[in-house]
Amino acid sequence: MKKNEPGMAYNTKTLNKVFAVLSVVFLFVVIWMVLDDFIRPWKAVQIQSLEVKKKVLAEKIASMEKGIDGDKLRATKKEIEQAKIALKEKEDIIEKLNEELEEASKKVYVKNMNKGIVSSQKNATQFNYEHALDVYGPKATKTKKYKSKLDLYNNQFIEVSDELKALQSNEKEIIAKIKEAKKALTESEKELDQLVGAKDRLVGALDRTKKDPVWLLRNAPFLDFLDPTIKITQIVSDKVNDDRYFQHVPSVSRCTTCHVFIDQKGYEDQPQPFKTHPKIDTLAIGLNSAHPMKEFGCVSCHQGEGHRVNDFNSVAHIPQNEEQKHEWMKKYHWHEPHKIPKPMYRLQDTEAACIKCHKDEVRIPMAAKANEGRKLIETYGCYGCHKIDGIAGWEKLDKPGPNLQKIKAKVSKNWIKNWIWSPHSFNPKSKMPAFFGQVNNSKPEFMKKNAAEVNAMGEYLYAKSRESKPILKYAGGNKERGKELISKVGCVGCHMVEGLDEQWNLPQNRKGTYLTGTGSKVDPDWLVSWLKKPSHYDATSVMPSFRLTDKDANDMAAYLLSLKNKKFEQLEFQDLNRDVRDELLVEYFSQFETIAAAQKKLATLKDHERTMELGRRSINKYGCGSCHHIDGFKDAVKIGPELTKVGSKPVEQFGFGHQKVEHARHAWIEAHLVEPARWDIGVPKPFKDLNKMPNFYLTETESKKITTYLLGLVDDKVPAQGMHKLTANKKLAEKGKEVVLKYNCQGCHKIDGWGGYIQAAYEDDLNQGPPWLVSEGHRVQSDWLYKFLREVHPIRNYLKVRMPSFNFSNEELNSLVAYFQADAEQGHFEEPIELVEWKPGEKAAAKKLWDELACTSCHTEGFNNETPQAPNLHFAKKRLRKSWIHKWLSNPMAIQEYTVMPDFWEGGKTSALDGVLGNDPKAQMEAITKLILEFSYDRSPVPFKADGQVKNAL
Amino acid sequence: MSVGRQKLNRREFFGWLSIGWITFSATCAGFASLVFRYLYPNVVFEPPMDFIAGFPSEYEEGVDERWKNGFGVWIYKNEGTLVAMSNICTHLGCVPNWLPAERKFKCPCHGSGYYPNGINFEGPAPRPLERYKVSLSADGKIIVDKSKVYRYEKGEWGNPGSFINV
Amino acid sequence: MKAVFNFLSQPQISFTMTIILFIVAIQKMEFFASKKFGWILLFGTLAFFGWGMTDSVFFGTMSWPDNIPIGILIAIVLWSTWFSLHKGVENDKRIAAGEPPLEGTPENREKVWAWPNLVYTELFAIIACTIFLVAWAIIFKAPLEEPANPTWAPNPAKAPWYFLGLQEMLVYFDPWMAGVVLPVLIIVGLVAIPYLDINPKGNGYYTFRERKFAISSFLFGWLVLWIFLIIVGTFLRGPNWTFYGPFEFWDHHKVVAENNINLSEIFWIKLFNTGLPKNIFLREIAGILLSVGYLFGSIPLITKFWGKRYLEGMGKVRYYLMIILMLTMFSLPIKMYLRWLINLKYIIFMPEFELNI
Amino acid sequence: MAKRSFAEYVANTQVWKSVFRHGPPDNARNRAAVVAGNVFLHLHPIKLKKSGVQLGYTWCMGGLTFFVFLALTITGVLLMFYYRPTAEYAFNDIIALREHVPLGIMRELHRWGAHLMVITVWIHMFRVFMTGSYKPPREFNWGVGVILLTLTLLLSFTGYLLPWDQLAIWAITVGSNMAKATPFLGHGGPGAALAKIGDFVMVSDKNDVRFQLLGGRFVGEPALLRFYILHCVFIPIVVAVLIAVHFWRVRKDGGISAPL
Repeated sequence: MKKNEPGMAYNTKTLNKVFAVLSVVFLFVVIWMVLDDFIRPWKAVQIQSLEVKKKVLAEKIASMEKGIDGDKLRATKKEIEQAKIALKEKEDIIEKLNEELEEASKKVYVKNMNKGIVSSQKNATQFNYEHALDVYGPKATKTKKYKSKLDLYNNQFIEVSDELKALQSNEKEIIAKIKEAKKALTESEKELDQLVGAKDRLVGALDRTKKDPVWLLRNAPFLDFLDPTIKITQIVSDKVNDDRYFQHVPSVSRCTTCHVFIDQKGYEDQPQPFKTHPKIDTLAIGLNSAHPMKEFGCVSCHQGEGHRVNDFNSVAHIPQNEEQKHEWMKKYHWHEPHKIPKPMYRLQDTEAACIKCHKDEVRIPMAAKANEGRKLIETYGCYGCHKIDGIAGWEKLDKPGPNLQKIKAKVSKNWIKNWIWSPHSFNPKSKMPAFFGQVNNSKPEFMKKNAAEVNAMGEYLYAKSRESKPILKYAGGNKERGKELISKVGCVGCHMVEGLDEQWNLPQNRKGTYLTGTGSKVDPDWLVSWLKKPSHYDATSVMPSFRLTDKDANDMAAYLLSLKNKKFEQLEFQDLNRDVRDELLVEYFSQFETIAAAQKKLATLKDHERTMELGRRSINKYGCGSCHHIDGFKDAVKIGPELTKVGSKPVEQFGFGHQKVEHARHAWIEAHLVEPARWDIGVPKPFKDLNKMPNFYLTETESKKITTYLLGLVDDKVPAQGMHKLTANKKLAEKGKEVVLKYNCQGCHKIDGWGGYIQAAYEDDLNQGPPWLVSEGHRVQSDWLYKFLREVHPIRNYLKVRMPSFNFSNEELNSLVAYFQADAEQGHFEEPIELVEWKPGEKAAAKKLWDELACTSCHTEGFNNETPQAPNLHFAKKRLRKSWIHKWLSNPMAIQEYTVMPDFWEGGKTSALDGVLGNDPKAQMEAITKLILEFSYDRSPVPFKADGQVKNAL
Repeated sequence: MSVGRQKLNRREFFGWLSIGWITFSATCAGFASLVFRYLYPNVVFEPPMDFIAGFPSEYEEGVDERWKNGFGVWIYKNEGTLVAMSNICTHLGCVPNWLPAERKFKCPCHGSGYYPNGINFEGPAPRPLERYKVSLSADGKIIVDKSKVYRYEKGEWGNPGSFINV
Repeated sequence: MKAVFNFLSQPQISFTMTIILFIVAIQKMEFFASKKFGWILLFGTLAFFGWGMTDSVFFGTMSWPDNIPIGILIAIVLWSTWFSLHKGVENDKRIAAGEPPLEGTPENREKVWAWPNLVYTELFAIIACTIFLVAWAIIFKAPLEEPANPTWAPNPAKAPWYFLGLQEMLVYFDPWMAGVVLPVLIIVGLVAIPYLDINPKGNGYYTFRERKFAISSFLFGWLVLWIFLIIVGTFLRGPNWTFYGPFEFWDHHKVVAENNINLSEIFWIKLFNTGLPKNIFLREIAGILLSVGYLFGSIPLITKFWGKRYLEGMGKVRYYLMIILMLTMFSLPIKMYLRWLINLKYIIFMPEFELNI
Repeated sequence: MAKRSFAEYVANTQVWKSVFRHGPPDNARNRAAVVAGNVFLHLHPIKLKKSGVQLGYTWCMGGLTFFVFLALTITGVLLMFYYRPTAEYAFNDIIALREHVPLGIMRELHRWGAHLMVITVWIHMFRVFMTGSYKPPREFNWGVGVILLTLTLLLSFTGYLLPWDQLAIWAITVGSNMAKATPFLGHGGPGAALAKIGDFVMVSDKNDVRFQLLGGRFVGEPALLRFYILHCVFIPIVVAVLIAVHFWRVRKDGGISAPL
């Protein structure tokens, strides 16, 4: 080894070499750091967007150039040339005018200055005067002195102002003259601008997409703080907040950094992220849409990490489907988001976001899928077992299943056991879910136990059932007539019925149960009694009475009883296995006691008591009381977990078991709804711990819709400014809609565009279906509506379908009436018209109109014996609002698009009959309204008797 | 050790040494200048520079103060034109008060006064209040864009964009 | 193979193995400090990690950004321990041969200029460190999880990695012991080292033989009770603070039997077959006696069989302080083994006073 | 040669000479002058034992710890420009560093630097122990070092809360719960139950030592502010003072350790 010089531990040269090498590496690392900081994926996207913009602009310019009229362009250019020449001739005049203008402006300037001086002196004196007035009083010399000074200044000020005005108008005149002189030129220039201005502006915009050296400089590393063109854009919105540890911070959406053209039309066909928002004008983004981008940002609806722009994955984009997932994995190395509480909604779930702000509305406008999801939840009665708070209308709904308190009168014990065991083998469209025979409890050992439970539940229900005597005996009837009655009288507004013509089976309408195999199910006497008067058997039922005659009821029963399910009928449910029953009971008893003590307890019970005990416990276990009224289970708690915040539940808290399901909220819910017991597969659970969520046999589509809705049930606290605010009237309307929902009014009536599912059956002639209710609160008077809903009376005797008699409570009636009038922005009272006052000749004219327009050819009732085609007009005075009659007459189709009422006045603009009332359409309509009101009855119509006849039931 | 050899050593010495020190100092200086860059944020959370100020018909003739708080803009409507005025005094950046009785803006800091149209007439203000770009949206609402400024003394008050006809 | 490693890394097994390895290493230091073993160590660890990285679970745990420092720590600790012992053993050989230790040779005692020798060395270290840090920062992004949410705890909820030794102790001790008393004693014990270790040899140079006792006990605390527990706490503790092997997937639903009993229950119920006495001191009498006995009663015994020469050499105050500190240190492995062997939860269990040992 | 003369020209200007008071440090006199004349370098002795510059002996871990401490101070101060210690903004500001703040890598430098400092300080202690360098006359400085090590851990611990994410608050919740168990002072610790007179409870969750640390019963916004102050002001000052003491004593107690 070489010896170092004295006092040196190392060779100096070596030290320097190492130093140099380290410094160079150091330099490179720092450069690497700067580049790492500078190069960001979103910048590449923005640079790419310039190309896209260039392409789109070029296309636009090309198409514009095609549209420009070449001849006209040349002509205009020539005109400009000529105008310029003409102007040159007038040069002297213009020059002189300009000089004049300069002089005038100078004068204005000086005068203005004077005015300012005078004005400030005036104001100062004014202040002194007022001050003196206050302190020394009006008589003091000081005050007087100021007063006189003020008067002087005031006069001066008026004078100066006047002079100024004169000078100013002079100035204006000169300007006008100059303008006049140049008029020809300016006008042809304007014309040119009209021709090519738009194109020129686009060319200018195209020019700005160039990547020239200045552009490079502006976006260069380190210099990009000066005025970069490539930069992050963001929208801060206080409509929906970020939740930060009990604090709420306005949400931030930086999505527009990459989705550059989201708010610009013309990019509809570009690939993402350069696409225009597809609902830019209606739903979101656009200035006039419901949710302008500037106010709501992006994450309010789409969720996701709006703060993040760094790369595709940090935003928590979620693919719509497997295909897109694979595409993204290839393109963006997509992976499931980690540690992100609110990933984006899949595109198809975006409507979930509506719910958090539109909680007070029964139907959310423009959210078709969410509304459908909600309807499915109502149909299947998810709210029976799962608590879901804060959703308008769901507290009002009764338990979703039928009342079982008098079950004995309705079905046989054997039937009920078979039904519980497997509802779908009796009724493939059953809304009652299947608890047994699922993937997690199909082991023979479990089946044995389940059978014992079903036996015990059947016994229990039967034993605890109250008596119910039928009010009618089934006397046989005409099956065919029954079938027709069922189709036409209105049953199909809520029920699907086996064997009906396809036209009458409306799959959308599932408020009631699917009627199949009824003959193998119910007691015939019970059936006729039920059809005749549902409230006799179940006072709380929403099933209305159709005021059937005994014969009608018997005929309908005859048809329903002819529907048999022979296979199911023959099933004999196995006998109760007493050993299994006892074993189960011991298991229950030994929960807190030793097995010996449990057995001792069991021994004290008699055979029947044991069955009842197991029945009671099983009903508790499966939560039957959550959906059905059963005596003794009035206060049964909802058995399922609460879903009020399920959309915010951390993914980690969902149990995925051994299932190969994507680890995401939406995937879990979807999979769960289709096959609820799947999480138990491969998990050796004891009998009592098995997953109890029953199987509704939902289709994938249904499950997806429900999932969308459930994802919207989040615990975000939306600030007041973000919540959708309802006006007082709309609030009343929403309250009424809750009642509508409960009784399924919208099953038959199309209420301002909502529902009317039955209408599909009347496609040929909507006039034969239940009438649409279009601003019904404006059409009818509140008093009439109240009375009508309480006691239905005939309006349209020509209809086969009937308005049934519902069991509304007074409160419900009030809220329905309030709903309609508030929704139509109408007051409660309508001025009563006691006596019609005629102008001279008006009544004759009215009669003439009445006759000539042949009103009685349709509104026949009370005039002739023809079959009516339109409502009885004799009830108009008590029923209709006068202003509505006018509106109706002036354009009936605008209210009810399908009506046969002719548009006599063609939108209220032309006369219906020549030579009447000076051809004034308004006067004509007024006259005929008066006539109708005059002959209307003063009395209210006579309601149907409770069990009264219907005049023309077929 | 010969003299020549020593010289060679010295050259080598300075070669490596200067590479080392120059690179090292450059890197350190670069690092330090990055701190300079670090202090310019790329994204700021300030109120947006443009906002929608409703329909022109919502404004009375004269000065309107509804956007003063939050956006710092007076809307002034006069004889068929509507302009958006900055509320920052051109003297030292205080916020003048609008005195409806005297029909003038008066700055509390040093007493500058402006006419309703923004022209200065008293006090130390060197020039009139600035105007912002105004335009009409497709549905007829006023859009105020504060990022574009029009100044009187530069003769920009006649430019298109500095006012709208209503 | 992976299953074997999973099995071996269970705390009770790996801890025992570490202790045995440690004792063997102390006895056979010549081999363990040799260059040959250094290479074995290097290639062994490289091979293990290289092979381990092919497993996705292992790779995932190791490459999680906040675990990187522990990886670095393991590498540095392994290397520095071997290196210092290697130099120590070399010096021991020199001393045995009558030569001064390497650092004490006249050549190395020669005075050199701070500039450029020291200043440059420091500068190199600084630049290298900066390069390392910047590259680390570019490649691994600092972790950031969900925004703070006091209503929902992530699973597992871990302390910063350098406190994971303490968190691991929490499995065996009550918080007041593991979180307060032991850390305080660690600090006190560290500060006390120069005053307890009055061995004049080995001042300023690496050695092993001359300070065998001091180095062994320090290394035991450092390697076995600190670094090892951090490794366990970082890599082998998953959701619910349940043990997971290095190749075992962190299944949130893994269930382990953790039913532990107290000494009082063993004493009164199992041994005497009676109920627990009402009086809490009577109830815990066994534990109290045992603890007091361990901490104070054992001192004469230790002194008699082992410590006499130290007592004479150090003086009473130093000796007893040392013994008490050592006993406290050894209480941790003892408690760990009691837990593993007889499912013991607490020796003294007085929730009435929140006093559990 | 032109270059050389330019360098010579620069080296002869008044400016250069006023800054560098001596010639190039290639002879004994200048080598002494460069260390003695520089406020930063004169921390070092002018000459030292050769073993003191051998990396194989010293590992340079103490020096690196100090350097990392300085680097952390600088990056920490820079981070303070973009960080607000409030519940609303703390998390968003950390996201901002990742997403758009120029050179947001400052956070990574700071975080990994903090981890690095813990490692270097441990290894430094290990080396000092293994070379027996705590032995007289350096006992006191070893004690100062142990305190510095503790403070380093506390610095890192207090900084751990500041990102205000789940990792942060739960790590600090776990960590600070130990304070709850402090004997007599924490409400979950032994002896706390004794400190009460009737209804007057002197040690409960709203007045124990943990409450004092967190400014509340759980890790909330007051804790964030406290940890911020501790992390950015209080502990760094104490550490800086102790580092000065530590260095002073290194020099006074015989320089970088070497065999006696």
